[in-house]
Amino acid sequence: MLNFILLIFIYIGIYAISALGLNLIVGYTGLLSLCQAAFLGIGAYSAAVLMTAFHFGFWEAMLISGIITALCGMLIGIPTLRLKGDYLAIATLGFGEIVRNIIVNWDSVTKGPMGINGIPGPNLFGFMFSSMDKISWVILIWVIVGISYYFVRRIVRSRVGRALEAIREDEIAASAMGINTAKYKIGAFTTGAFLAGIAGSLFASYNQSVAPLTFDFMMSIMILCMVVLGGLGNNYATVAGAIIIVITSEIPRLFGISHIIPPQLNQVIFGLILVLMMIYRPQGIIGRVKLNYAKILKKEILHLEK
Amino acid sequence: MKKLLSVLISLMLLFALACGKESDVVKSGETIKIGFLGPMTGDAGNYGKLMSQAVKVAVEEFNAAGGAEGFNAEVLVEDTEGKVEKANPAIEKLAGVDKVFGIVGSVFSSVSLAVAPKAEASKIVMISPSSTHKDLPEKGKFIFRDVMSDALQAIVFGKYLAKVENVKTVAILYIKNDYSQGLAMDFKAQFEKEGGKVVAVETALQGDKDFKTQLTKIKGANPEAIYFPNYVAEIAQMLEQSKQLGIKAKFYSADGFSNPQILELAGDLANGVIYTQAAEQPTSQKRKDFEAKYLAKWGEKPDAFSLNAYDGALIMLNAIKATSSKAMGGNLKIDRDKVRDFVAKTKDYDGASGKITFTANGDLVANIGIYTAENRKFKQLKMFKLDGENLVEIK
Amino acid sequence: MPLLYTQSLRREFGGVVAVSDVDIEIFKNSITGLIGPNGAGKTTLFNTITGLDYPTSGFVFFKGEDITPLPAYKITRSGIARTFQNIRLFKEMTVFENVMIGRHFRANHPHIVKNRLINFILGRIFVKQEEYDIYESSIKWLDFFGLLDFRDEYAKNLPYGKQRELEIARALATEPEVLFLDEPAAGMNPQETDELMVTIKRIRDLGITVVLIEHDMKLVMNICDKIIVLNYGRKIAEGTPAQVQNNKEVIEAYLGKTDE
Amino acid sequence: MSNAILELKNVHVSYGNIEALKGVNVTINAGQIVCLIGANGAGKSTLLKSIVGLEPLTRGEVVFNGERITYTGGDSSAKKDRVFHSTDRIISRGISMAPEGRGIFPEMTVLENLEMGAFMIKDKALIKTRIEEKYEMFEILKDRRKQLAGSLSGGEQQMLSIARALMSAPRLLLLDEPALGLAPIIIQNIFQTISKISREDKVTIFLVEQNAKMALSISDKGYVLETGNIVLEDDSKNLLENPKVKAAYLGE
Amino acid sequence: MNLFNIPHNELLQHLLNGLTLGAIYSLIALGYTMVYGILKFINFAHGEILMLGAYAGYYVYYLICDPSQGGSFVIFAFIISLLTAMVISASLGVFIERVAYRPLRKAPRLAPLLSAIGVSIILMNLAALFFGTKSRKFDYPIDNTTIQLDGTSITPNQIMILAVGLIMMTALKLFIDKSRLGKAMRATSQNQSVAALMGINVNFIISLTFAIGSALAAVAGIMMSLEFKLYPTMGQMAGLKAFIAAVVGGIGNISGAMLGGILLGLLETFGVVILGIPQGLKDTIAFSVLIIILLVKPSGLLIKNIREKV
Repeated sequence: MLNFILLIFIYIGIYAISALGLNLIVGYTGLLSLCQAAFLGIGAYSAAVLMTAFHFGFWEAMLISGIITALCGMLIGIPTLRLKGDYLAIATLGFGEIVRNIIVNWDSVTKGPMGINGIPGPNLFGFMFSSMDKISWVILIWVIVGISYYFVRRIVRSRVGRALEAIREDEIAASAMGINTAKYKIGAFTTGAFLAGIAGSLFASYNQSVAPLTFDFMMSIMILCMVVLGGLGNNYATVAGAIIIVITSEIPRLFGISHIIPPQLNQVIFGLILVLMMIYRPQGIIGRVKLNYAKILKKEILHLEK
Repeated sequence: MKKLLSVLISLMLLFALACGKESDVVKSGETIKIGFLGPMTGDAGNYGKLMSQAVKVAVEEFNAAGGAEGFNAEVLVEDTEGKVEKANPAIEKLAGVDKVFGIVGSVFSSVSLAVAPKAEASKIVMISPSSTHKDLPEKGKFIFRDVMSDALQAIVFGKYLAKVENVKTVAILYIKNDYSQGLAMDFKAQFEKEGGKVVAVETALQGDKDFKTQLTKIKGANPEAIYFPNYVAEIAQMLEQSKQLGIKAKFYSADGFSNPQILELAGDLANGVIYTQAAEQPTSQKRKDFEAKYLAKWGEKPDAFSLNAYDGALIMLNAIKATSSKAMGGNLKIDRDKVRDFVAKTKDYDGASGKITFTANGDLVANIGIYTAENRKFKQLKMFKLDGENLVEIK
Repeated sequence: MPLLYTQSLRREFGGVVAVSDVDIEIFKNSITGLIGPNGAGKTTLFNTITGLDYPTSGFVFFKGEDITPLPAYKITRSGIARTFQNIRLFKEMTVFENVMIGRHFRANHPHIVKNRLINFILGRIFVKQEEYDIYESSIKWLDFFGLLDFRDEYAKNLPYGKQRELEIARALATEPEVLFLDEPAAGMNPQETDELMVTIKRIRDLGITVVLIEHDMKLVMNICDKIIVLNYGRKIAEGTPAQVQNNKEVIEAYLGKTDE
Repeated sequence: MSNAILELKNVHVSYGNIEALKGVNVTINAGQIVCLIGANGAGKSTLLKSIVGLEPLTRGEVVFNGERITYTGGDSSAKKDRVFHSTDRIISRGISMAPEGRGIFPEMTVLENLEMGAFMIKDKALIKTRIEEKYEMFEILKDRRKQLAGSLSGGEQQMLSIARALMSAPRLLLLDEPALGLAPIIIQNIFQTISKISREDKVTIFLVEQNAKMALSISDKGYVLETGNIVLEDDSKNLLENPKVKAAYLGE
Repeated sequence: MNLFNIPHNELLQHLLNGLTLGAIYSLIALGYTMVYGILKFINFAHGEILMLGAYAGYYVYYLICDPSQGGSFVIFAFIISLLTAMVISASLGVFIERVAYRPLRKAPRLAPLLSAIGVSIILMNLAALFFGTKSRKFDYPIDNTTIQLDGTSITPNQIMILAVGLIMMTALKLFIDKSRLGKAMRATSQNQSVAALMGINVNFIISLTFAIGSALAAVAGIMMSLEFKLYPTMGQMAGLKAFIAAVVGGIGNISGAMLGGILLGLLETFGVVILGIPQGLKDTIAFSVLIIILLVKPSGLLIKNIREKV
C-alpha cells in the first residue's frame, strides 16, 4: 500500500509541475492552451531519446529536453500574437494532435507506436534512482515541484507577473501602457512548456518507458482540469488540483474496489465529479488568489530600507 | 505549501507503519490472488474484456477443482486503458497492495514492456496472452507469453506466401500501433528476403475507420495480395472498403483476425481471407469445453487471445497449486521463485489454444497454423513449424 | 516645428475610408481638440497615431522621427500615452496596480539591472530597487489625482468619474510627452466635467501636450487652444474655438443650430 | 391614479452585496414623456432593466397597466411570495425598450432588425405595414434596409434601435440613454424624433438620459436618481428651474 | 508535387472519398458551430451525443426490421430509426444543456467547457458499460453494391451520405436565414439580452439550438455507423476534428461549418497523396494547413476579420 501511495505522489508531482506551467499560461496570462500534454510528450520523448540513443545522463537530458520543449512552446506561442480566445485554443489543440501524430510516425527516432523502453533513472553523485525505490523518487520529484513552485511564484510576484495579469485583463490597454505583449505571451508559453518538458523527462525516467498513446488530448484536459479545479491563477491551488485529480482517478484502487466496480463506472464517477464541481464551484475549489502588489512591494521595500 | 508537505509526509509515514511487512503467505479464509492487466475502457476495451472473462473462467475451473490445498483463487482485473502511465499504478497496486502471485497481461506490447520490469522486481509471474513484440520475453525471468511472437508469425507467413502460395507482389496496410506495425515490418522484411515484392506500404492511425485513401493508392499499385495485420474492427472496415473500391487482390491477415467478431462485422467478406495463428488442435476437447463454458457464462464467444489468457491463467494457477504448501495456522505458503520455476518448465501443456511449451527465456514454442474463414467459421488449412530457416509442414 | 504631425494619414477598412488623407499638427504644450460626428474617424485617427491600428498610407512623425511602423508599445515608450473611449482599466486589479502597470517599462533601467534573469529569479536587491522606483512614482500619480485613498480598491469598484481619472493617471505614469484622451468627459455630469477641465489644464501645466476627442462642447471650447474638425474621415476645419464655432461647414455637419 | 401605466413600488436591486437600487418609487402616466436623470452609476440603467425583467428584484414590485409583472414580498427569502415574469412575457404585454448602447444586431440587416422588433407579431401583412411606417418616419433606414446594421453610423443605429422598439406598437417605450456618445446635431435630431413619437404614436415614453437639459426640455415629468434613491420628482419645467438640478445636472 | 503523376480516375476516387468524409464532418461541425454561436463555448459532449444517437438508431432499426431481408420495409424502418434517433439525440442535447450548462451561464468562461468534458466522459463510459466496447455493424438499408464508373468506384451509401448531408445543410441554412425562429436564433447569438427585449424566449431558443444541433449529430452518427461501424468512442476523434473544421470555417457561421468540414475531408485525403508521404501523417498535414489558415484569417474563413473596437 505504501508503495502505491508513494507512486500516486510521484504522479501528482509530475502532473503538478506541468500544471504549474499551464497555470502560468492559462491562469495568469489568460491564454487557453490545450496542448500541455504535447509539451509533456515532447519533454518525455526528448529525454528518452537523449538517454537511450545518445547515452546522456538524466540531468543533462532533463535540462536539454526542457529547453527543446521550451523552443516548441515558443513556436506555438507565435500564433498567440494573432489568435484570440477559443481560436487560440483550437490552434493549440491542433498542435497537440500534430505532435502526437509525429511521435507515432517518426519511427526512426521515436520507435513509433512501440514507444521507447529501458530509460535509465537519474544518478545523483553516484546514487542511482531506481523506480522500485519510491521514497527517493518522491523526494526528488517534490524537490523539483518546490523549485518550480518557487520559480513560478517569483515570476508572478514581480513586474513580469503584473504585466501578464495586465495582458489577461486587457491586452490592448496593456500594449498602450508600453508592455511588449508579444514578448510576454510567447514568454509565458515558453516557460509553461519548459516546466512541462521537465515534468516529461521525469515521467520518462520514472516510468522507464514512453509510448505515444499517453500524451493525448485527454491528458491535456486532465492537466487543465487540475488548474481550473484548484483555481486559475493560484499556484497553491494548482498543486492542490493535481492532488485532487490524481487521487480521484485512483480512488477505486486506493479503496481496493477497482476490481469490483467496472472500470467504466470509475470514469463515469470522475466525469460526474467534474460536472458537479463546476456547477457548485465554477471558480475552482480554492479560487483565484489576487496578489496585492502594493502590499508585496511595501513588504519588500521595508526590507530594503533596513 | 509547507502545511501541505507536512500533511503528505505524515500520511506516508502512517502508511509505512500500517503496511510494513511483506509476506508470501495466504491467510486461511483468504484467496490466492492473481491479476489481469489490460485495457478495459477506450478503443481496445473489447480485447481486455474478452481476455479478462477468459481468466475468470479459468479461475472458476481451478476453484471448482478444489483450488490449492483448499484455497480458492481470485482474479483482480485492472484497467490500463492501453496506456503506460495508467498501467503503472495498476501493476503497483497488484504488486504492492494485493500482492498477487501472477499476472495475466498485459495486452499491448508497449504496455507489457513497460510493466515487465516491475513484475520482475516483485517476483510476479507474468504471462501475456497477446503481447507479440519480440523483445518481451527478454525482459526478465518472470516474464512469459503464450502467444507467438510477431517475428515468428511474420517470418513463417512471409515464407508461406512466397513459397507455398507463390505470391509475387504484396501491399501492406497496417495501423500505427505496436501490434500491427511489428507484424507488418517483420513480414515485409521476410517477404522481400524470399524474393517477393512489396509494392505499397500504407499506414493508418489508431482509431481511424476510413481507409479509402490508402486502399485507393493500393489499388493503383495493383498488387496480387494485400496483407492486413490488424485488429478485427479495422480489418472488417478494410475488407469492406476494398470491396467497395473494387479491389480484386487476395487478402491475408494475422492472429488479430481470429476474433470471432470478424465474422459478424465483415460477414461474407471474411470468407477466403487467410491468416496465421498459433496452431491448435482443432479437435481438442479442452478447447471445446472452454468455449462452451465461456459462451454459457458470458453469452459470447472467446477470441484466440482469450484462449491464451485462459491457458496462461491455468498454467500459473497450476504452478501455485503444485508448489504451495500448508503452513502454520492453516495458512498457505507460496514461494514465488518456485512458482516461476514451475511455470518455466511447462512443456507440451495441453491448453485450449494448443500445446504450450516455453523456451528458455519464456517465449512460446509454437507451431503456426494457416487458417481461413469459410461460411462464417474458422478453418485450419495447414500447420507449419520453423526448423532453422526452413518451413516444415506438420501433417 | 510641431511636436507631432501626420502626413496624409489614411486608413481604409474594406473599401470604407475611415480616415482620409488627414494632416494634423500638434504643438508642444498645447491642448488640441478633435471633434466631429460619430463615425467621422476620430478614434481611428487616434488608433493609427498610437499604433493600435496601422494606417493604409501616410506617416506619423513624433519629435521629427517617423513612428508610423512602430507597434503600440514602442510608441508608448517613445512618449505618447492615451486613454480609451470605453474605459479600459485592468478591472480585476487594484487602483495602485493599474498605475504600476503604467510604470512598467519606465522601470526598465538596463544600466542598473545587470544579469536580469538571475537577479529576477533570486529576487535580488537590484530588482527591488527597480520595484521601489515603481512604488514611489505610482504614489506620486495617485496623489496627483487624489486617488490615494482608493489605492487598494479594485478598479471595477470605483465610481465612474474616478475610473476616468484613474485611466488618465495610468497613462501619465508612463511619463508621456503627449497625452491622447478619447472622450474623457463621456458619462460625466456637468460638475465632474468642470473638475476634469481643471485637471486637464493642470496636466498641460506639467509640460505635457494634450490631444482630446470630446463631444462636450463646453469643455472643448473652454480649454482647447486649437480645434480640428473631422467629417467622413476628412479634416473639414481647423482653428481656434471661436473660428470653428462660426465655421458654416462645421455647423452644418456637426454642431447644428446652437440655442446657447 | 387610474391613469398610471407603470408603477414601481419600493424597488430594490442588488449585485452581490452592493445595493444598486434602494427602494425606488416611480409612477408614469399614460401618454406622457417621463425622464429619469442622474449621474453615471446612479442606477438608471438598472432601473430600466428591472422593469423588463433583465435584472431580478430583491424586493418591491413593478405594476404595468394594473397588473403586477414582477413582485417580491417584503421578505425576499420567501420564495412563494415571488412572481417573476420572464422578459419575453413582460415584453408581450406592451412594453418595449431601446437598450443602452443601442443593442442592434450588427450581423443582421436593417430590415431583419426591424423584423425582430416585430417578433411577437405573427401577422405578416401587419409586419409589412409597420415596417413601411417606420421607413416613413426614419427615411435613412429605408435607404439602408439591405445593409448590415453593424455598418451604420452611431446616429443611424440609434434611429434603428428606436424604430425597432416601436415595431411591436408598444404602449410604453423605454429609452436608455439614446444620446450617449452622439454628436450635438444628431442629439438634437434624436430628441426631436422622440417627442414626435410621443405626439403622433401616442406612446408613453420613459426616458433615461445623461443629457439632462435635453431630456427635461422634451419631457412632462422628471425624476432625479442618486446612488439608488430618487431624490427629486417634479414636473420637468420645475426641475429645469430647480437650483439643485441646475448646479448638479445642467452645469449652470 | 506528386499530383500530376496520379491517374485521373484515382484522383477522382480520392475526391469522392474526401467529399464523403467531408460531408460527415460538416454535419457534425454544424452542431458545434450552432452551440458555439449562441453560448460561446465548446460543447465537447457533442461527439457523444452523436454516438448515442447512432446507438439509438441502431436499436430501433434492429427492433423493427431484419435488414438481411432487404426490400422497401427495411428502407422504411431505416427512415423511422433515423427520425427516432434524431428525436432521442435532440432530447438528450436539451437535457444536457439544462442540467450541465444552464447553471453555468454566468460562470467563468472555462467552467462550462470543463463541465462539457465531464459530460462527454460520463456519456462515453456509460455507453461502453451498457452497449459494450466492441464495434457493431449497422447494415445498409439499401443494396450497397459498388457502382463502377471508368475505374472510379462509388457506393450507393456514399451517394446517400452526400445527398443527406446536402439536404440537411440546405434545410438548416434556409431555416436559419429565412424563418422566424431561425432569425431569432441569430439574434440570440448576437445579443442575448436584447433578443429577450424583442420578446424572444431566450431559454427556448437555446434549447432549440441544442435540439437541432443534436438531431444533426444523430444523422451524422448514423451515416458514420453505416460507413465506419458503431462503437462507444466513435464520436471522440470525429468530434474533435469536426470542431476544428467549424472553427476554421468561422465558428458560429453555418456556411463556414460546411466549408470547414468539406475542406478537412479533402485535406485528409489529398494532403498526403499530393505530398506522397505516408497516410499516417494525414492529421499532421490537415491540422497544419488548418492552423495556417487560422493564422492568415484569424476569425475563420467565412467571418470578416473584426478588429476589436478600441
